[in-house]
Amino acid sequence: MDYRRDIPLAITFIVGVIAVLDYYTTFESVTNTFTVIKNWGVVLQAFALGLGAVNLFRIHGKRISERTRDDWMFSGWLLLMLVLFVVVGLGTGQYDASTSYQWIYNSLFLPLGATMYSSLAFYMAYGSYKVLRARNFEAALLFITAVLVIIGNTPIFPATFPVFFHIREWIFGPIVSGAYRGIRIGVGIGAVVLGIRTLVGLETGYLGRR
Amino acid sequence: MVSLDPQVWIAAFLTIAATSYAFRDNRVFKLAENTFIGVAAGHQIVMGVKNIRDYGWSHLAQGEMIYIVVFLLGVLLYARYSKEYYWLYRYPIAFLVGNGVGISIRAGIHSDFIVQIAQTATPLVASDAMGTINNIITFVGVITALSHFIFTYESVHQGTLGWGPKIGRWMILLALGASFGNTVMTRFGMYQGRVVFLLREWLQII
Amino acid sequence: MSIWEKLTSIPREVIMGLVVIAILIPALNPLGLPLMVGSMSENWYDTVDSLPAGSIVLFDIGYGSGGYPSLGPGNIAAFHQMFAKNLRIVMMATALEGSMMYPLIMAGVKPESNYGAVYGEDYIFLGYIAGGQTAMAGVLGDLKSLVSSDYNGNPISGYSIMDNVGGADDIDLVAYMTTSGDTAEGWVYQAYSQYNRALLGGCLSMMTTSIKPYYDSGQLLGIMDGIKGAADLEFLTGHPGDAIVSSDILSFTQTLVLIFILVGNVAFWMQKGGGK
Amino acid sequence: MAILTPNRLVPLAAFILAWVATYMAIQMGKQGKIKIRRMPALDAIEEIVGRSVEMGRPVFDIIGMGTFTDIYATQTIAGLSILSYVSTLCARLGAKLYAPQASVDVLPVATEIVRESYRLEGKEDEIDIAEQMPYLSGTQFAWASGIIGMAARMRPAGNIMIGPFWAESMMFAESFDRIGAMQIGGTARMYQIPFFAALCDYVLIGEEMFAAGAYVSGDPQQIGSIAAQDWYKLAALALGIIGALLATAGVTIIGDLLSM
Repeated sequence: MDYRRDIPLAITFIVGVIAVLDYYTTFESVTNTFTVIKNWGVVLQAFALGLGAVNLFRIHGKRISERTRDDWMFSGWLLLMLVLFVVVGLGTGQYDASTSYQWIYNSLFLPLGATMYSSLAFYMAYGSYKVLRARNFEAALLFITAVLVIIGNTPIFPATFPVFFHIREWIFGPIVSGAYRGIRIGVGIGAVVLGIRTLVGLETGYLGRR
Repeated sequence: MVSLDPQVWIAAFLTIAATSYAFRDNRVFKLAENTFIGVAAGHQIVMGVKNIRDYGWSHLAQGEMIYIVVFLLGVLLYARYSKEYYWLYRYPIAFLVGNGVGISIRAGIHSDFIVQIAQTATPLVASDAMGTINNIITFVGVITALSHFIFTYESVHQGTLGWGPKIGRWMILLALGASFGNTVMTRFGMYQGRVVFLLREWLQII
Repeated sequence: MSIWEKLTSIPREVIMGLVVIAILIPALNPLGLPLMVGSMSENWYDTVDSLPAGSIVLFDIGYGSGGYPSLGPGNIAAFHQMFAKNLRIVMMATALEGSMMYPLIMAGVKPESNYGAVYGEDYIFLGYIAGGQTAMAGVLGDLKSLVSSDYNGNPISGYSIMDNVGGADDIDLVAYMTTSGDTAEGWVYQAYSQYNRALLGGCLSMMTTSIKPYYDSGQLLGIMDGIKGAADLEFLTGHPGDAIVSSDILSFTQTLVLIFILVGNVAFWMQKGGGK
Repeated sequence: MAILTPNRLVPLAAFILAWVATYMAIQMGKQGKIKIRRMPALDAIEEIVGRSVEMGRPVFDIIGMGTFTDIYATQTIAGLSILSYVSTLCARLGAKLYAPQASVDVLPVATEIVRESYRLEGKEDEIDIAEQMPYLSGTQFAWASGIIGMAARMRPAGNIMIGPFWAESMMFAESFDRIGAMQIGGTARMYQIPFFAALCDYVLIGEEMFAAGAYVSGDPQQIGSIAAQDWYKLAALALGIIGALLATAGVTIIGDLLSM
């Protein structure tokens, strides 16, 4: 019994089986045990939230100390921003409910998160122009429904020609429902089988180094 | 009349900085990028500590001493950074993986597999002609798309049977096109929100 | 360089500049086009409309800054309908930034002044709960064994809305809005499969195709299909907002995309067809 | 009081059968009784690594931002199998591999896999893990910008993106296309498959990625589980076809059976 590997694998198996029993049986004791596991899981996930920051301190701290790359000042700025949020968030004792934390969130995080995500619109426009080609039969299939759905989503066209609205609704009927149900069945069973291998310890990537 | 609120000015600057990348990579974008990385990690810590307080410490304060074990497991997550004791981090990760995988696949077999087959095993003929045609197209779509994902039976991909996976790939590509089309709307629907912010709250001209 | 080669190599900056223009024109002078409501949005609206007053809704703010421009307006419209129907909303957030969206959404809805709603009686916000599906299963399984204080840190026992909300059996409808696939599928697993709750899902429109099988099989009773669904809900609830404003901008920008696709392909084919 | 939760007998049976099928299939995999058909996208991986050697430009292998504890852990694992195959090819043919990382708990595993590949090829000195497998960021867009910045600097000849991807897939596909890189995209995250299908030279749709992971790794476990999944898909096909025909004839036995 190698306590470095076998005990963690046993933990994964036991916790996983309890989760499954909680779903498929009605034993009170199983449900209560899994309630404890769920409540513990929330706390552990909360602890895991700090891992990203520790990693950033290790990487960017090294960059600053070694001044290796020319952008070490950006690393300094990054850690400063990180500390700013932590100090304001924890300092007020109200965390995300404090107005000063909301102030720095709405000034810094919200515009960046909203714009980074949406600036993909430019990539979409450029991608549609440069790369979305009906180069062969298969690409043409994707191309036809893409164009018909874009037309259906452009309010000016369905407003003037209602047929475009109904074409889009129809594409989202049988075409999307049929193929995506087939894909979802395949992905669903794929995830289950690989999940089973993880629970029984055949898939141990998550344990990290040998 | 332009806004005088510093919060709006900072947000406007970062909105433009984050957009600038689409035109050309530049140092102002790099500043925005590193701000983004930093504040995101900072926010994770703030929310992590709050959750530890609300869902961990609150139990300890009520006398549930077992939560000391939970806190210990939580700290062990950080053992991964030690050369010698990295294996200790496997205990909490094993708990999270067992919980995460178990809670997901137990229902996955139900709603992603059984329910979807039951939905396929429904009458093809509907009350009206269009309904019947739609049911048949959906049915052909499910069956052929599924046959496309058979990997260990070469026979399914040969001869007349081979038309199944071939048509399946075509149906999948048609459906992917619909998804691509919807994504164009997603991106523009989001970015217009930023332009409205710049015009309405920053420059206040609409 | 032939005309066709030129047409396939318009510089990036020109393309991007045209996109900015196509956004600014309608933003500066809206057209106000009529709106055709999709069936998925109509089902969302009807599902909420069919609930008797006082029903408990568990609502997950499962998105953050990344989804705010399109899901924010939809969230506001959905809350307008729920408060107007005197439903009692227990809000939570499975997204890390969900709790930062809460003050912004409340500023848009103003439940106190618009509907006389009282925090702690008509609605409550439990804040962000880590763990994704673990948080969902935790709240639906045994809420009070997990949660003891609300977003502001006050004990939930002091709020009358939480008196008889202990888990899934006390919840009449679960609704979520999210940009994350884990959350969209996770609620189907934890709310519908495990506890057979009525479930509504709002997502980015790029996600709609892949959660549609859940809608077809009745696991999702309605879908808010991104900004288009948000505009539908704003229209149905009679609270026009940012989503309807966006429709005009979508008309211009997506027409531009269609032109780009046309130009790109025509030039591609002409070049390929010896039009050198 | 029933021991088993009502209306879940069939999913429970299907779940238990899945454990049995997985175990049996893996045994058959070990005995070499299972053969996975070869996907065209896999030939492309060798073509890409060869192309990058000829052009003297690096090749990127991006396994995405997944972790081992999220719902997409299975895709990260398949991405790691492909990474192992790609890094072996790169070590053998002498191509320069870049595999930037985004997840703190996947990073040690990925670096271990690449180091192992180079060690098996006797080329351990040709790989600089810190420079070629940097941790960029755990945040989506910082991760995307980091990759695009690296790509702009390294100007790779090929880009292999197999694993769980989110909205950044569009940015990658478009940016690498602009640099003229040959691309393979593969993900089972359904929202992102359309981009890879529209913008990449080869695409692994949905679970073709799991099959590719099993094929390249030759690991009897992965091959066995692909077979177990095929058995379930064949069962779904049979039940779906028979069920629909019977239901059309008014006999709803299959539908009723499945909701027992």
